[in-house]
Amino acid sequence: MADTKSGRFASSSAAISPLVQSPENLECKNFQEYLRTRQTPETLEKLYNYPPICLAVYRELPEIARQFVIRILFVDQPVPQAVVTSWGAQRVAKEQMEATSCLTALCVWRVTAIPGGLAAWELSPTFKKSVRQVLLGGGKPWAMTNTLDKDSKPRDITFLDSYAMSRWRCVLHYMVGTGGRNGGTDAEAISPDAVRILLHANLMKRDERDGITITRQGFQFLLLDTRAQVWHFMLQYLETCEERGISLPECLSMLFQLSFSTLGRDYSSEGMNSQMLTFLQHLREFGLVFQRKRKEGRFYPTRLALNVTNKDAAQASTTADEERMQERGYIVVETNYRVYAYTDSQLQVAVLGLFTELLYRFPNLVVGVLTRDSVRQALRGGITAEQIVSYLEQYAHPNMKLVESAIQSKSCLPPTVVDQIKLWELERNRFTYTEGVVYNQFLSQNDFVTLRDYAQSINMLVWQNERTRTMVVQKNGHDDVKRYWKKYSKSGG
Amino acid sequence: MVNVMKGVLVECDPAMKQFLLHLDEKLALGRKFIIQDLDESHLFISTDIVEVLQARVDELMDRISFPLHEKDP
Amino acid sequence: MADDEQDDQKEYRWETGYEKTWEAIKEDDDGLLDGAIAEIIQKAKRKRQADKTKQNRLGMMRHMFIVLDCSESMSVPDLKPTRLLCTLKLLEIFIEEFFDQNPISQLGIIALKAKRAEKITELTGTSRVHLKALAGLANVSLTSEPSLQNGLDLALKTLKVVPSHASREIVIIMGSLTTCDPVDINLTIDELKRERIRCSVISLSAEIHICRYLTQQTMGTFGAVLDDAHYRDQLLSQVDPPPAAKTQDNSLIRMGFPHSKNEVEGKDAPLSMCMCHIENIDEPSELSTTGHHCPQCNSKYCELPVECQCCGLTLVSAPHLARSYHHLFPVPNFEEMPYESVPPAAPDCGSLRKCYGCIKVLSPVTDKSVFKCGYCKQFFCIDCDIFVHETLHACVGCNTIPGVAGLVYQKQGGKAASKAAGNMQQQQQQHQQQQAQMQLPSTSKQRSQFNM
Amino acid sequence: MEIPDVAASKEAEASIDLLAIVLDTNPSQQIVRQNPQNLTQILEAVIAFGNAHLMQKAQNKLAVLSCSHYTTEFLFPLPGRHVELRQIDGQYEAFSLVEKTVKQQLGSILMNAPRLSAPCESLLAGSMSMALCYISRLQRNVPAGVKMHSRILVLTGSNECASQYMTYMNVFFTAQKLGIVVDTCALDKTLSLLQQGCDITNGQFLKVNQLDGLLQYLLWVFLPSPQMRHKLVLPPTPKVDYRASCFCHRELIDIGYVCSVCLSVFCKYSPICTTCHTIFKTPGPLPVKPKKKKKTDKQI
Repeated sequence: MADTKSGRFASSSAAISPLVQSPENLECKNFQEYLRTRQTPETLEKLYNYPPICLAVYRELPEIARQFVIRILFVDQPVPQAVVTSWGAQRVAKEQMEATSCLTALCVWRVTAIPGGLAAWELSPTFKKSVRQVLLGGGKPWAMTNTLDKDSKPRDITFLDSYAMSRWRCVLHYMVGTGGRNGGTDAEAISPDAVRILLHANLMKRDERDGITITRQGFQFLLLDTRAQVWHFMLQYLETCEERGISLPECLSMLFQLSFSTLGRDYSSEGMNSQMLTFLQHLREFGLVFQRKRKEGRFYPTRLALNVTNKDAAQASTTADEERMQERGYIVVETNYRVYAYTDSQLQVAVLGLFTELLYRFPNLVVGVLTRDSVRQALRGGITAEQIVSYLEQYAHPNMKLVESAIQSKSCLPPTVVDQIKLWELERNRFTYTEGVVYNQFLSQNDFVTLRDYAQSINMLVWQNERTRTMVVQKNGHDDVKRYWKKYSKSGG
Repeated sequence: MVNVMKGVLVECDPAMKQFLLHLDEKLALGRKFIIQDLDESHLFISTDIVEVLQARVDELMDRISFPLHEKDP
Repeated sequence: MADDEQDDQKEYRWETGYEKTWEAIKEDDDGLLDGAIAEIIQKAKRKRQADKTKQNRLGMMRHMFIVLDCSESMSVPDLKPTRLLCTLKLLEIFIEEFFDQNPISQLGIIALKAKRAEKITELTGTSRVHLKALAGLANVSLTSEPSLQNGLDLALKTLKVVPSHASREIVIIMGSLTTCDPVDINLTIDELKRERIRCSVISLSAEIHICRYLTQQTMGTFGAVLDDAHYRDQLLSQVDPPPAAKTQDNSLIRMGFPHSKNEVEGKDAPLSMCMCHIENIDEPSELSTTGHHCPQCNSKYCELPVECQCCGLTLVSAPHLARSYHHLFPVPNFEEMPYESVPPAAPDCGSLRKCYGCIKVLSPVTDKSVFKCGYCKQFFCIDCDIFVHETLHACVGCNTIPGVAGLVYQKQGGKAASKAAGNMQQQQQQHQQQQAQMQLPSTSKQRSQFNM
Repeated sequence: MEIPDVAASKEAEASIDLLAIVLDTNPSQQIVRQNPQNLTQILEAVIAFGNAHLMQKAQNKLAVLSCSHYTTEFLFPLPGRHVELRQIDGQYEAFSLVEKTVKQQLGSILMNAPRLSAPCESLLAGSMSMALCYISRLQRNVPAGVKMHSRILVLTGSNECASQYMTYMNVFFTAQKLGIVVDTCALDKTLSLLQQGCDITNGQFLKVNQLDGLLQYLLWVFLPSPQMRHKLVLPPTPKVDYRASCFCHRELIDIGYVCSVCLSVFCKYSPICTTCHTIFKTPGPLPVKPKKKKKTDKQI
């Protein structure tokens, strides 16, 4: 929109009125970002001693990186970098660069020099040993797999699913504040540990008047799909577990091992140290693991635990009961913006209430309508149009999927509704305000150019126009520019 | 000497900018608030007018958007 | 005209008995509906499968003209979105399928526009040209009436010179109820009959007597379309080669098998331009080393099968011929058997009943009936049965159990089959240089080493 | 060009890759008769390769078929067979399940193999058709919105059984139609038919000369899924000779005569087709083709 010569550079904005300041949102990190930001090379090295973690890290790598790793997995001496770059085709050099940098960032491989003085890649020994173990065997068995006798009362998968969802929904209910009070079916309140994690993740905040209430990020958290919620929640848990004295690598390795287990099989918890047992109890409370009695030496991982790593598998899994677990789609959105939700769960009604105006409430049906005000109210609450649409798509009723497939539209919602929600969002921020200072009426062209280049170098320049010799600099960058200008005008004369 | 002024840079599509110019001319917000007109999608306005302006624009938005469905009784 | 009524079988829907369709859907014993519905689906699949009776002599080389009515009646929206657009969509599928099933045949398109006939594409063997022409037809102006006779004459003029061994066909897609012809159309029909050109008509509206008469005279098929699914079936039924007319004389066709002999010397082939793109302006041919060279005049073509423009020789590759063999040796229909007749597998792997092809665990509810191949005595589920007969054209059991394999081809293919098989034997010898001698690992010692 | 790549790679992450390995376990193969240990070595490499494929993505699927001289059977997965599995070492549970089932099943196949009286060919085309049936079933039951890419890898050291030429061709055309890639790893003999198959379905053909590097060959050439093979530098596909050979003298010909009824190929003109006994009209002067734009209508 800006004409060619002038353009906006720095985008960050710091301003006085909240309107001007963009609300910070819930940011979910995937496993790779988590490793890069949270872990230092030393801790990564410690993590790679555990085969389950290495397998999870391997599966998170980009496609080309996986090929490189598996190719040099069985090669003992370092491989010259020139050879590795020759493996990738020319036109995907950029993607190959990303893969190489990702591998270095995660310390999966490192640079060494081979006798000829050539730079070469070498897999980190612990990573290589662990991955070989995972693939071909050898080394000691994983923590929880000692032999177990037949379970007297075996649990089938449907029971595990319903157990897992009821526990998890109980956490969500607590967030929405509807769980405990009206004594719904899953009335047990959640343990203080869980509350502490919610506070730590600032999904909820504690203030004197009405106790613990949900924050803006809390709302956005509710709109995520179950898998993303569990993952984000567990990341927050891992951060708090250091203070509780539970060693992070063991926790992470246990979590990933659960996600690689087979559903419906029982595993033994003997031989686990006390920290791990407390971790197991927490998992039991969140619904990732099922244990009949606290002291029992046997537990069953649930689908929530399995979905921790294979996030794509969650959608791609072919089992029909996967659908049942995530409460079969229950929302029907019609072209007249009416929303019919076949549900009776407090939680889903509360979530729907965030962005629709609820009209009628029947025993098994809730009717709401998407109006401009209801959606704007959600947008003001920091929820983006994209989140609303993805929530409606994710829980869309199966018949919605059948009908829509005829016109092969990307989403199974009526396109008019999707576009309207996005328009309402665009309508809100037709303006972007940036607090700044304008400089104009420069005496000479090169005065303008030097000052502009300086402002750009410290990337405080927000907008400039060569022809009218006008430029705008951010407020907090103003005094550096002024100081530079004084120095420049004194020396330049 | 270089002229320096503090304020808020507003970036918007040209149509909206015309609306702001119109508000400025008609003194609809009580006084002139545009410090400088930079280009057809940027304006430099005084800082304190931001809330009033946003409210006025929201009100415009409400006026031009019709209710998509009549709420039955 | 009165004589036509007798040989009309009961074809009009309103004449057939009053079908009580609601009775077809009965709840099966434990009140489940899906069991009954699965049964209905199976019956439909079976019926389509049984129609494919075994033909023995087929006209492999086919020259077909599609005569497309572009009159005003084609803008009627009873077929969504309009008749013409629906037809173009289905024609795209038809052309792909036609060239897939009959690689060495040729197709041309004629449009009946405002009382005149216009040839949209010449008789060519590659589908790309037709698909582009169809895209162009989408926005043709649909006015006034079609002239059936002009269309037939135009097609007749081209098909007359086609060599007699190839089967000649015209498929007419008729949208309007009327046709205005300059002269008496019966003259054209008689000439078509004399030339043994097979005409089939697909009418999008009602049945038109002249079309019915035309198809009867030239042994073609006539079909009035009910909805687009039915329309698609009618169109795709034209894909299978028609039984060759007895009087159609057959002859040896001279064909070239392009072979990149220059690679043999190891150095790169000379840069050359390909003939097929030489004239068309929008895709000019580029200099390249790869391509198929005509053995007779060495002109280069990028795609096969094609007719060499310089020497008129049809260029084709071995797989193209092999692709049509399955019309000659269709897989014999499997025998429908009840679920219980499948022998359960060995007890150590759960004594389950499995389909031999896709090892799907058969359950009494969904796989009510299973299918047994007459020769290899193996059992298949319904999906594998359809897959084998419609796409794979080879029975899995007969091709994996050694003794049986030879049996199938010998039995119904007669000498032709074993000859074709024997010939392929030699073709392999050509490719392999060394002829390894085989000894017999008969001692039990050797076998004992194999187990892990 | 950036956005489609990102979308493509993201959606490629969510797709399922199915690999079906057809392993030729025919004891009368030259390579096995020479030294039976080779079969064990090949089996180890195939199991490691299958597990490496499963390791790439959580939702990848694997199938292993054994094509021996008297039967073709699935080695993995075995529905119904309950394998009691306790983790004995660091290997991931699913991988040791694959290893154990494949070895147990192959052991039982080789144990009750009937005595080999004469050397008989392995019916590879039949095994590939069985793999196709299995793949088409899985492709039918893929949940909506999820894409599945599948490929077949054939490992064999024996000659191609020429009597199955028709089945080979049908298998290749079906694979091409369903978008299934056929890869071939020739351990000993040159396999021209399978080479044509790889060319038709644009798969990889590789002839392995030393057997001990087999796993490394497999990981380098056959592990990347067909969608990402354009991103890696892989051995170029050799030029495939598609010429037909005539029925009467069995040698490859450039120009031949094809009977219009049964499409059998002859190198010289003969009045009767030896296959379907149809009598041909003697080739009188063929009617002249209408004058095309620049085409000379020279016709013998």
